[in-house]
Amino acid sequence: MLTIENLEVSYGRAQVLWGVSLNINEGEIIALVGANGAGKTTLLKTISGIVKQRSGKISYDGKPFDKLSSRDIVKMGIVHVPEGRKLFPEMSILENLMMGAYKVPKQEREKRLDQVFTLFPVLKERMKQLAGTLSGGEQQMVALARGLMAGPRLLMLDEPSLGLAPLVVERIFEAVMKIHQEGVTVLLVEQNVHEALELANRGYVLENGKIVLEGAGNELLGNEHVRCAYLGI
Amino acid sequence: METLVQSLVSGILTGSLYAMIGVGLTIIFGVMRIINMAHGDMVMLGMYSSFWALTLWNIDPFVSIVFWVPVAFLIGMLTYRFLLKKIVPAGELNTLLYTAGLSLFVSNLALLVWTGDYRTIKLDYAVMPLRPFGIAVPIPLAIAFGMAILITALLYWFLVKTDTGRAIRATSQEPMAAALMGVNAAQMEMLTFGLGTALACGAGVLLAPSLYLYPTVGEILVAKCFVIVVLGGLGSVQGAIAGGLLLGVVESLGAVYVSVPYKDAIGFVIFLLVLLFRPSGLFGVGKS
Amino acid sequence: MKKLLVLALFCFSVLFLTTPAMSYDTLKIGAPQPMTGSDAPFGAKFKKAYDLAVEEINQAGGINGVKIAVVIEDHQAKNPLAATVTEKLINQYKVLVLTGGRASGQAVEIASVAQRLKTPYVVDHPSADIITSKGFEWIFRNNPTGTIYPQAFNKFISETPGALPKSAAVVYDNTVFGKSIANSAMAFLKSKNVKIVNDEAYPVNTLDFKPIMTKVKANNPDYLLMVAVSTTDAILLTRHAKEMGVSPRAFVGFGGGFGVADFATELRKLSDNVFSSAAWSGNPNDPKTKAFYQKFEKKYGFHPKEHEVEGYAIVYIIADAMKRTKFTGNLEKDRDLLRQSLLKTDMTTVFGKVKFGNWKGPLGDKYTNQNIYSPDHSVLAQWRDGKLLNVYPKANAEVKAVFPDPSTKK
Amino acid sequence: MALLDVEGLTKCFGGLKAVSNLSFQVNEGEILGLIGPNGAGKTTVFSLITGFVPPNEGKVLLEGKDIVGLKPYSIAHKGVARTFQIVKPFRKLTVLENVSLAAFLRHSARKEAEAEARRVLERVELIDKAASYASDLTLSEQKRLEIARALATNPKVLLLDEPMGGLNPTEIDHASILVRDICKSGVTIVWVEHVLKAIMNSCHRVIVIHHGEKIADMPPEQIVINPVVIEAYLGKKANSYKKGEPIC
Amino acid sequence: MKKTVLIIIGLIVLGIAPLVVRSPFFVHLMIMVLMWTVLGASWNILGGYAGQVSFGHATFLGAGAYTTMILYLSCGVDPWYGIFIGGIVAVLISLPIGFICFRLRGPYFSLSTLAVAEIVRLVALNWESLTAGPVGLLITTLPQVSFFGKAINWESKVPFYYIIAIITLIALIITYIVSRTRVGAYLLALREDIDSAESIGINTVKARVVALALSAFLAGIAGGFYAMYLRYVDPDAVFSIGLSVEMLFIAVVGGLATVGGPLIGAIVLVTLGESFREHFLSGHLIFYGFFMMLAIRYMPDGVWGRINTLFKKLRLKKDVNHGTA
Repeated sequence: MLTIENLEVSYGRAQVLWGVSLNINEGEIIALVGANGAGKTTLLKTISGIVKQRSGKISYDGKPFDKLSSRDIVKMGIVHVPEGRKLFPEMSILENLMMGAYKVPKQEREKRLDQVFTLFPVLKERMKQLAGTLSGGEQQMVALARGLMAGPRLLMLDEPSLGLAPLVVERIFEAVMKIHQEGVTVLLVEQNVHEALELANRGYVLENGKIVLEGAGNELLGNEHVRCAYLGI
Repeated sequence: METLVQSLVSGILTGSLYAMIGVGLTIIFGVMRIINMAHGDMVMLGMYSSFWALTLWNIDPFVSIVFWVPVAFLIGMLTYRFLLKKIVPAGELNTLLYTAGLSLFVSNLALLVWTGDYRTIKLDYAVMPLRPFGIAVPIPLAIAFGMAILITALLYWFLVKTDTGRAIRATSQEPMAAALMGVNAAQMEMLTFGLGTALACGAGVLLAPSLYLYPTVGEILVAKCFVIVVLGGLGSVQGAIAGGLLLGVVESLGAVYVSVPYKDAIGFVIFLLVLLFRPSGLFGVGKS
Repeated sequence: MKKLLVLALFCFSVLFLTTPAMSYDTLKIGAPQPMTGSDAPFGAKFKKAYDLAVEEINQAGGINGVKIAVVIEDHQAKNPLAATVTEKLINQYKVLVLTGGRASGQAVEIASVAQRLKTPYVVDHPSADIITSKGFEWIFRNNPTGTIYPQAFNKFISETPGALPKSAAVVYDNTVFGKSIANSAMAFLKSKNVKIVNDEAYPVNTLDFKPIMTKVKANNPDYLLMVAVSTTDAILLTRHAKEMGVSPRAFVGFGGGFGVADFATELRKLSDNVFSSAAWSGNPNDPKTKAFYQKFEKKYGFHPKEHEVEGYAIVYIIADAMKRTKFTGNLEKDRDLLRQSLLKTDMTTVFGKVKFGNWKGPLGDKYTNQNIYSPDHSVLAQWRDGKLLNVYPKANAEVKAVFPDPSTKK
Repeated sequence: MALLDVEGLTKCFGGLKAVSNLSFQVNEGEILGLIGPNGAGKTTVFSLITGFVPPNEGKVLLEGKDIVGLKPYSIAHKGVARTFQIVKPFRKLTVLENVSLAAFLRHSARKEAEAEARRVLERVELIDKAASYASDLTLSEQKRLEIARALATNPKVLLLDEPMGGLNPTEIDHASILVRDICKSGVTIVWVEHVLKAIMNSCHRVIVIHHGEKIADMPPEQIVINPVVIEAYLGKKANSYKKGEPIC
Repeated sequence: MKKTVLIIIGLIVLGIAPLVVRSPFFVHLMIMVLMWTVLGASWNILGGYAGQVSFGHATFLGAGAYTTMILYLSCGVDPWYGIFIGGIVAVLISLPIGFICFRLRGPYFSLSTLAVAEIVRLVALNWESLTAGPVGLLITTLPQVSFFGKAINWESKVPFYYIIAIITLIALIITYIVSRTRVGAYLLALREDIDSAESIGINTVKARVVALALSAFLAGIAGGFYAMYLRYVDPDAVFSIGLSVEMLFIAVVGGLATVGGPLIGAIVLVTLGESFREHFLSGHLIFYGFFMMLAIRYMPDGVWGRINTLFKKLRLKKDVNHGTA
């Protein structure tokens, strides 16, 4: 579904990604793990068109899309839920969700909203509340829901568990599983390596801007290198 | 008592127009982080548009506003596209200085073209004010008040209810996320600058029959604008509306009960106090 | 970068090249005026008036055969620039004499420079008392000072039975002009034991007088005195006073704004019965004035007002002094000779009689070379159906004053 | 007596406890590693020690004297220097100017300050770039500039906030050597890092914080087999999953 | 080496200029250029070096001008002490202003200086017992001062020229010292990044106050000179926002945070002003506005900064050529 070949990205003079290649098949959950500053967020930003690559090729369903703007990329169904949630704090939950469906034709929005509300019933109850007043876990739910409103085929989640209590993290991952069961392909960037890899079909390990390892989730979990990358011996 | 009510009424009437100007400035700041020193000159252009429509084509200002607002909207978008777009990323201080230059340019161009003559607008139906309950309400200001409320309400509706309006607010609150939702930030910025300019010009058109106009009138107005938006919290639309009304009332009451010569100083003192002790504005949600 | 250097060089060369050579082919009068900035319309008015007078004088043979010319320099209503252009006129253009200035701040600066550089400066319009009350012997003034403006009004209330106000509200702009007039009027009223219920100085460019008038209304004054340096302030003051329902026995305006045609065309019936106590109010029946009005309207297509009259008159006053001067060709000497001639001026212009002398003003200022007839020029007039008619002093009266104001009967 | 003694440090942002009752000691001459997952509060600890953020509770003793409440600049005077995770060079100044500025703290004459700056630049191998603008450096060079600037204040304690973030492995090795070298020259170092490999190879002792609390304080070789640490890093099920198996 | 020669030549030119240029008008223009240079330099210390863009610098000029005037008129204090005291009063006034405005950063600081300046102007306009209000203060004669036994002729421009030339030199030297020493370096650090500056031991509050005080002192002295040279001050002339904007314009066009920038800016402002006025009569302010926009868009370092970079490039080129040859 999504293929990345030899991607190189730099901010000014500092190169962040060095020849990254990966591919995602329809219906998979892919975990992308790696230490802070390894380039995970940059990779997502490049896919969603916020950052332009210096070289390399990204193609979606076999079609290259390096010339496309982030608007068209959203329209094609690649949706990026950013790190730190980045909700619109002075808008209500409903408005946040409507923003998620910005590129979706009006007639389809109601249907989407219903779907999202069945997945997160709690949001329906509080849809008039300002997003800035929600707790961290609730905000993450809204962020996920907002992402879903765009009708993604590929949902990219950047650190959805960041700064959340363990119990809440579990609920978030449950939600991710549910979303996946609805038929959405998921690219998950996580620090919470264990949960992420357990959930994932496959995983990639990114280190200093390079993919150093890839494999099935369980396989990676047992891999010594993963521990090395994280505990650094 | 009558004096108090009278000054409140005058204050609110003028304040509604201040609010309209302030809303324009505040949305521009919210989306682009531009402190637009040329905003007052947009009001000035609006006043002249109003004047010329009446003088040359005999169109009443309260009619001509219908086409001046869209024209101003277009001009605003073009200004953004050709003059400001490249300078916005250079940071708040550079844009501040740049728009100060723009202001100098526009007001002096107006001086050259229209001369510095003070002009006033004569409306046949507006010689004497209405006097409900013994309170004087000047007709042009009353009409302007109504239209300002209508336009501000329309804008509010636009920002809250439409996709594009939401996108503008989203961009001002969280530009990165808005881009991820598929919002074209550059387009929103252009649109916002257009809207801000249209509001300023519109307010100018409405103000013209009540005040007099000359090319550097913007200098006085822009200072008031800053007081208004800082009172309300930079970037907040509701805040600017409240700030505008508040400034109108404070000026009116201040002139009556405190001191005429220091009338303008009162506004500035409040401005400083708010900046120091409640930088998010009196009505701001309070992002730290 | 190169372009910039070239530009800079160009600027310098322009400065040096345009230095005019001294000659008496023409007798030059320098006039610093605001030609740009918000005061620019006034500069334009004076320029037209000067041009007309110069044209007439030159057609009539000039000054003993030598043509005169007025050299205008723009001071943008900025004081340091006023000093700069005065220096330029005196040192570069080698003018014999100066006039103009427009606003008091710049005029003081011009006077200060002229006094130092020993060049006569004949003031045509600026009214700050300070200009002729500092003992500057090189400075002359034809027009009245600010404190003289209320003279006709003062006479009217003290001489007409029952006209003395019980109380008065005074609203004036916070400039030299407004302040001088208001202080002078208030000093006189206080001397007559009239209570001043409002003493309100408003900042120039006040866009909204309604709050002030609300305050005034609460005190219910017997007279409302308004001072405005600009026409628009005069119009807005009157409009807002009437809108707010201030109802004194008389509305009295001071300053040029209350005496121009725009005042009536803008205010229509709101202007009715408003008094204008002005430094000068042309008598349209005077043949000289009439001729000037016609000539001016023919040339420029609009009716001249106070400023044009002042500008036109001043050129004639200077020309008269020049005619009486035997120039030697030595600039410094000639300037002093011209000053001597100006001291002996005794003539009548469209503005009225003029003779410079040293005397004491209404607030005790010691004037030097101030037109001794200026208090006589002061006229009280009243608006009737869009026309401004003289009502006081009786000698100049065209009609009888309508008083108290019928529109505000309580 | 420990050189730097942190006692019961607590800081709340809104309702969230970013640092909670944290105590640790830094001994003279050691390299102390400070690790923990994202958002654990490591940078906040640095900001609390250096006075950028006031703590709600707790003490920071430098050579026995409490420095809580002092402004950042006077803490710098007392000999605590820090670097920033997101580099903050003076962009429009040259590298030499950047470092001389810091050297002015101990040398009032420009010449001396510049000489000192050159010495420091020599040490961090940036001397070739002395005349370049800071904004023209690569990330790795900017990180080194950050260290150089802190070093030029001639500190007793140097707080390094992720000096390796975004560097490639060769650069990391290089930087590790530099850090050890600085330590050898007599500067005590507290080091926040995500690249654990570097920490493990260089630190004498490592403190792990999670949700603002200290969960471990031990030598690096013990850290990597500590179940609490592994849980914090790899997720809570990691231990049960791989129980009994050695790592690496 | 070359620099010293250039500076000496500059000083000689500055010294003999009024003797060579006979026209008093040109001497007057040079005086104006130098006065604006001091004002630009004053603004530059705070706005250029320390990066605190002020819209209210006229406050300090006005304070200096009024102090000198009032001291002379009511206490008979010799203006040449008055000018100095004017500078000190400006510093005293700057302290509470700094206390208020320095709590704010970036554009908020700028807006607050604008507000403070307006308040000060209104106070000066209405505090009649002190300032004579809108009427303003005028002096007609300056006191007798002898210089090496000879009475100075105040009606000539030359003594004023030398006074302002000395003040300008002081301003430029202060700027130079600021740019070369710890203080200046600290100000630059402040402009670039306040956190970093604090972290390397810079007391940023103190540094900003020092910058403001220096800046106010220079503006105050220039104000004192203004009062004595032009002999008339009124609130709208010396406290106007327009004046503050002109100072800013000089510094921005000349080059922020450069020693010579304000001189270039002042030359540009005064000569462009003069020639535009001559050739276009009206509308030259349009060019100012336009020039300001161009400067910020294309020459953010100003004319002087641009020249500097060009020279640097040239030198680099030379070095490169030298290296390969």
